[in-house]
Amino acid sequence: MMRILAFCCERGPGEAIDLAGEKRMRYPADLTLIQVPCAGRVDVAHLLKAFREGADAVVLVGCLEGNCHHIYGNIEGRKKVDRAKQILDEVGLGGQRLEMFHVASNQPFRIAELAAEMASRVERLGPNPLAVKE
Amino acid sequence: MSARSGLERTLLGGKFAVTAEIGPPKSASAESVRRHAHEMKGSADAFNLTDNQTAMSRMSSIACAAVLIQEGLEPVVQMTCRDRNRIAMQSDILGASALGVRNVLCISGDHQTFGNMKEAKNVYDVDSVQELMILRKMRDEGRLWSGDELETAPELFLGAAANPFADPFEFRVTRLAKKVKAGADFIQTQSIYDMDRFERWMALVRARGLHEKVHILAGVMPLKSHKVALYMKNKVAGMMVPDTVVERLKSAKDAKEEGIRLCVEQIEHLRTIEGVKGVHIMAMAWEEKVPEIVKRAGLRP
Amino acid sequence: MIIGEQKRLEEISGMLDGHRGILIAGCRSCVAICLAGGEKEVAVMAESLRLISSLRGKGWEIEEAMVERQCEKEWVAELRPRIEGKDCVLSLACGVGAQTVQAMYPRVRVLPGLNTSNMGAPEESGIFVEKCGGCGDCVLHLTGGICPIARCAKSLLNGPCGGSQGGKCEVSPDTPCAWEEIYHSLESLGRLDLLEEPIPPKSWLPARDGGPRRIVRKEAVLTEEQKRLKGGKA
Amino acid sequence: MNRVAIIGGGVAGLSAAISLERRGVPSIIVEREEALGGLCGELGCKGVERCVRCDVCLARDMVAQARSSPLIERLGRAELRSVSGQPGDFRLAIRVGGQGHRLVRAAVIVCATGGEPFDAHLDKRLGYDELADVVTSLDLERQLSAEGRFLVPSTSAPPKKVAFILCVGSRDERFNTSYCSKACCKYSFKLAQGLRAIDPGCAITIFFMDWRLYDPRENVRAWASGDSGVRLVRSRPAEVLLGEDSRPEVRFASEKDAIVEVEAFDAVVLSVGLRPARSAAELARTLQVETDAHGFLRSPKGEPCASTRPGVFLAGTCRGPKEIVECVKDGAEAASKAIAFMGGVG
Amino acid sequence: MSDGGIGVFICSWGSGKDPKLDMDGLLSFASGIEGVALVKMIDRICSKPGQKEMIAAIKGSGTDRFVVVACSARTKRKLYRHIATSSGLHPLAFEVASVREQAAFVHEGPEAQRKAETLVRMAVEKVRLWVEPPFEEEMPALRNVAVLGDGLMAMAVANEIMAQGLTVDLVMSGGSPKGSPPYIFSNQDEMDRALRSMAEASSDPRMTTIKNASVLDFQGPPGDFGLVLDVAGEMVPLRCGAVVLAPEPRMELRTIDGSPAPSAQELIARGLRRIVILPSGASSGIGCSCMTPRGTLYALSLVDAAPGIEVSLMGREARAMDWMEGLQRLAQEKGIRFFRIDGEPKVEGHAPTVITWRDPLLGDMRLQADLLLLDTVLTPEVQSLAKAFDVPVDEKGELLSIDSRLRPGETVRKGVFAARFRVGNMLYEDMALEAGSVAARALEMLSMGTLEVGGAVAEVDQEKCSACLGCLRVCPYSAPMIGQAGKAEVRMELCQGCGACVALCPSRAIDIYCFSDSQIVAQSRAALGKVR
Repeated sequence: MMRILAFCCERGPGEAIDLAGEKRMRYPADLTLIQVPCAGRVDVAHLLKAFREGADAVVLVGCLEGNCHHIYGNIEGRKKVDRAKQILDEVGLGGQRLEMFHVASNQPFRIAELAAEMASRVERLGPNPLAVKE
Repeated sequence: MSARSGLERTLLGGKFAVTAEIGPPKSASAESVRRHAHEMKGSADAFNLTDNQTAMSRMSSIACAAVLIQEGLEPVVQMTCRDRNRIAMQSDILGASALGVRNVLCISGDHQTFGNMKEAKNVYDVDSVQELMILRKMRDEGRLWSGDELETAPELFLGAAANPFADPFEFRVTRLAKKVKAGADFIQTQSIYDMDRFERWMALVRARGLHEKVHILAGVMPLKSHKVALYMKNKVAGMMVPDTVVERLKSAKDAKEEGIRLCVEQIEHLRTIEGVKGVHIMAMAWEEKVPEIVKRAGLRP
Repeated sequence: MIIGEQKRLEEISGMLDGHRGILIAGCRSCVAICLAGGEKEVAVMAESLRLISSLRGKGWEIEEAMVERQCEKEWVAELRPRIEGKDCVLSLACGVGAQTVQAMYPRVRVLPGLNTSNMGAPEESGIFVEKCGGCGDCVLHLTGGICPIARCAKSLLNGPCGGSQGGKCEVSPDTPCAWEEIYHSLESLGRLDLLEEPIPPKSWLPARDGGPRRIVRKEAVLTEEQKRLKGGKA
Repeated sequence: MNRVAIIGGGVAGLSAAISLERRGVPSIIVEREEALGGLCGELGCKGVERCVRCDVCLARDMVAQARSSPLIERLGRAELRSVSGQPGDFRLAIRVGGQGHRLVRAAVIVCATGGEPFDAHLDKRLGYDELADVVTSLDLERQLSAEGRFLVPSTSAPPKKVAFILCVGSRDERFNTSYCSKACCKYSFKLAQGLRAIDPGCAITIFFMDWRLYDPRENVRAWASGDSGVRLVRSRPAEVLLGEDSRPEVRFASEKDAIVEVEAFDAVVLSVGLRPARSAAELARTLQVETDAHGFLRSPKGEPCASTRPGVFLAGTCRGPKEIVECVKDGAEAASKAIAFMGGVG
Repeated sequence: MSDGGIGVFICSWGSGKDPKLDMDGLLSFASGIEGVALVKMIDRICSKPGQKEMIAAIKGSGTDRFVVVACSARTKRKLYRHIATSSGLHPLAFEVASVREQAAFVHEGPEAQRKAETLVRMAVEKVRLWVEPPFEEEMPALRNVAVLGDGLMAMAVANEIMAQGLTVDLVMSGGSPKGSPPYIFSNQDEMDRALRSMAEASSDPRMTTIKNASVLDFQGPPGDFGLVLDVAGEMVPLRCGAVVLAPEPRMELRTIDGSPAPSAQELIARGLRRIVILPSGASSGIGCSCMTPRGTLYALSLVDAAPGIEVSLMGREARAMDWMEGLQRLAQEKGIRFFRIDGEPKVEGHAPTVITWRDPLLGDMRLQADLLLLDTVLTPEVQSLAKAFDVPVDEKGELLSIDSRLRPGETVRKGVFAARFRVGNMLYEDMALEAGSVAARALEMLSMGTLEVGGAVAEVDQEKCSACLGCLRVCPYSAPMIGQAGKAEVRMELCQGCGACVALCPSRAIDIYCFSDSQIVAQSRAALGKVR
């Protein structure tokens, strides 16, 4: 069973998740969503700690750029993801396991898309080596 | 291995080498250098030319070397890390070897606060060990430190300094080993007065077999008077002058004569120490006495 | 921390000639700690300059002001009401502070009251010693945690030089020889092996020699769009 | 009972309800469809990573706010049958889905029933009936809303060449729509940006008469000149026919030398304008308000959102075609006027 | 941490209809979690009886926080706050596990059940670390609004606010504004009526007008702002609950050398017959913007007054609104000619002025004019307003309020609202609508008399703060400031809880209530099955 952790802004993407539920849009259960006030709330430490806790892939879901309910939280989030990717590459886990997606409140299909995209990446990259060791 | 310089040929031949020191003048004319050259010709295998000693501007070591070559003597160019960065260092070496210089002594150089222009900016881009690495690369690989190829590589007989009297004593031999690893071919030590300490140092050197990897020349300096001895003891860092030496000069009637006799005695003793391949006579501002010392010490036929 | 010391009064009063409205601006961070530019030092400087002014009839009107950290634009901006009407500011902050004030108030002459010296630490009360040369490429792991670049007069990497004696540097008796300390530190760490291998020439590119340095932490830089959206003073 | 009855749960109605709720005034939304959001709720987001500011997601955000507020009662599948009482104490008879009638008392009525997109079938020459690959902007929006991408209906492959034809059913005497529908310049520009963002390989040609973008920051010319995949042709196409390779062909007078050109596209999008809702006339009678020459409910000159009858206010496209953001403003203004009518702050 | 233990309430409808979740399974799963003191299944929590049952259960159990396992949190958040307060708990002392939307509806059988359990576990772990945030209800909201602006827009905003029973301070930067309002009136009497309403308003007792004033200082929380105005050198304090910025451009038909457009009689008197009107758009020099009805109306007035006059209008787009569509045909019937230009026309000479340009269809064109009139825009001075109120300005010189997800009229600064003007194509009705909706935003904030402040906001631990000013620079709302102690403080009334400062703070001195670092980490561990 894959483990994909998503930090999800509760304004735009949070709405899209509920809409996906209302419209019965199936997505793999490996994706677990944690709601945060804004994509800018998540810092690099949270993203890296998730991998140490055994996540195979981590996703930060923010609103579209220019459409952030907190003015530019999503741009802040993008910067943290870029920094974390750099570290993951240096560490050897691979920055591919971390990605930022932009989802507007009326794009429920994007949740399934991002889940599928990350699931395919995990298949390609294999499970998180830390998780395997335990 | 063919000798790259006269000095090296002497050392390889097993003969007890002698090097002396000529202080470049504070003058634009080479007249005093030529005079010293004539006086000391034949009394030593090679002659060191200090590089702005005690951080005081004097004629450049390489220029004096050229003059010595014209006079038929073999120079040892001294190059400090205080005044040039690696770029200037390598270009000077290329120039010097073009002029016929084969011996180079790599030293860190005295800090500019010792000299007469304390407010100058020093360089210290590299230190003496790193200088050896750079010059060896130029000689052995024919490349600049950057890796660029040289049309003609310089032939160099690389020397380094060693000071058995500086602290920490037990590290000094390791530092010598480091210089050998970095490419030193011969060593000229600080002037020796405390013979026991030098012998203990040589014992450690022999213990690590360094005396076979590098030619060690023991440094001596004749003292004109007990005041000079006291100056050396107290003002010059890294110099040890036992009280007995000061006492001896003080009580002597003719201090200068006593200084020369002491120096000769030291040389004769140094010749008996295993691993000492030669002697380096530093008669700064007393160059004219070098032939006499060499003769009285029986170093020259 | 950044260590500085006050210029001599003579030099300062020389600089102040021809000025009337003078504001002495101190700083509450590094220079306060090294007793050069804190609030007390500003008061002492103010009193001394007022003495000079009355004794020599300079007619200076001297006011005192403090900045939390004089190298931050936000705090230097708070000086604006105090600077109105002054024709010069004597900054008792480090060089960075003086330059920040000058950049924010281009029409008021800013004079350096301190000679900013180095990055170091208090050895004991009142003695501040240089510890770091800011060379941009730290080698402490090779030297038992003692920086040869800053604390060896010749910044040797394969020291000590021939002049180190009695544990002191040839340059001055009260300057310990860094390499002597390095040797003893590595000795107690049991890592004298680190001194065996000659360290190759160091790259001075990241140091001051490579030109003025600029450090960028991308994840804290506001993009153009963010600046436009945020507006205001920041 | 200072409650406000809001007819229509589109963006304007929701905006009015939310504005009232923030000022402590309860409201009830009477919505004909099952879900709230109205026409704007059916549209799709056109951004991929960057928001193109089409404001469609405003509807989604407002639906969420309205559903989470206890002060806003929502009646789905409900239709207004009749209105009695007088301004300040209206009684609305509402038929709710299957459970028959319900009587609602309200001090004020805000009508936000919205308009209707122009039925492209009416304009025979543009081939909306026969050609599968000629779609209206609404069809395109629904595909974007459902899957976030657009596929050519006949081949269900991503299009490589798309044409937009503006002012379909607007500024057109033949259909008594001589007015400008205001919104289609903006939403066509956004749709074009959306398609370019989704697939940079898809070239876009826009046939237009005048660019009437009301937000000064929307500069379509700058965008077009900066994007090689976009071509603006100032010409109103005469007709769209079926080409030999069964792709729609647009016949238009080219700008340069005014001769008729024919160009084939993978898909043609008709930017339909806005018309008064079919039920507008009947609604006007029910609410006893007047309509304007084109059939929209009329606001007296200089008093936006007021209607010709006190106590009844209008918001959104029911009183004339407008962009989404303007509908949001309409909602807020109608709520303000409603509260003013009910005697100051709620 | 929770001393009274955590209550877990499972709503029977949370399971969703077709792919049923085993709610009893969830019940037993929840009761097995350490720290959970009470587990209860309730039938339809959102129903009246459901709520009563839950409130009673909370009061009875002494738990001080609870988890609701039900449908989407978004639609029921206010309901759960109401339940929390009625049970004597803090309004935010709960967490919701949306098992219906995020498990039952989107996953298949066993996977849905496992996801539901994970969601419950995450909610419990998060609420376990919940800390009571500061929640001051009673921030005052003064029922007075300061409106800044000289023209019609500011007056219209003032009227709307007064119509709602609040008082207004109208702050005008100048005396009487130059040029004419930029809006397009359908006819003369509409313009007169607008100017008349301006005159009436200024005499209204609920409004005080302050002329020649500029803003020196702007402090205080939303709902209780303190302004300091510089009125002709004198410092005037002003207190208000909200600020509306309504700068207004002025439009003017001018000749090239800047003098205002002459009247019809003057034209005849000076024998100027061929008139060309070019909307220059730019406030100075020759530009080429859109043909607005303003030019058409002026041309019609000239032709009506002096039939001999020949008027041509040039511009890039034919801009017309609603009723104005027919205006152009009317103008053409009266002999007024319209030329569409792409790009800049070339203008040389004086009386006659020769205008040359390239027409996409007709090729190179030349037009001689006795008089060229430029429809120029005098954009208002916006920079000083933006600086004073810390509000961004966009390239068009308008106070930015639309770019991000702010509602029309709102700006980044809470309590500061901005009316947006559209140069050259704003009908008077559009302006009235803009004014009304901006006023509505201000009223929404002030009309409740008090402002809800606090909740999931950031707070600084003064000990750990190293005063690096990072939070000041990253916060879009400029909520953090440097207090007396030289340390950062977050002004609770401005903080919107986005957390950008928390993610940046190098000293980890700031944390946010209800989304603290430890809570996020606890949720991640629970989500990844790392919690026993």
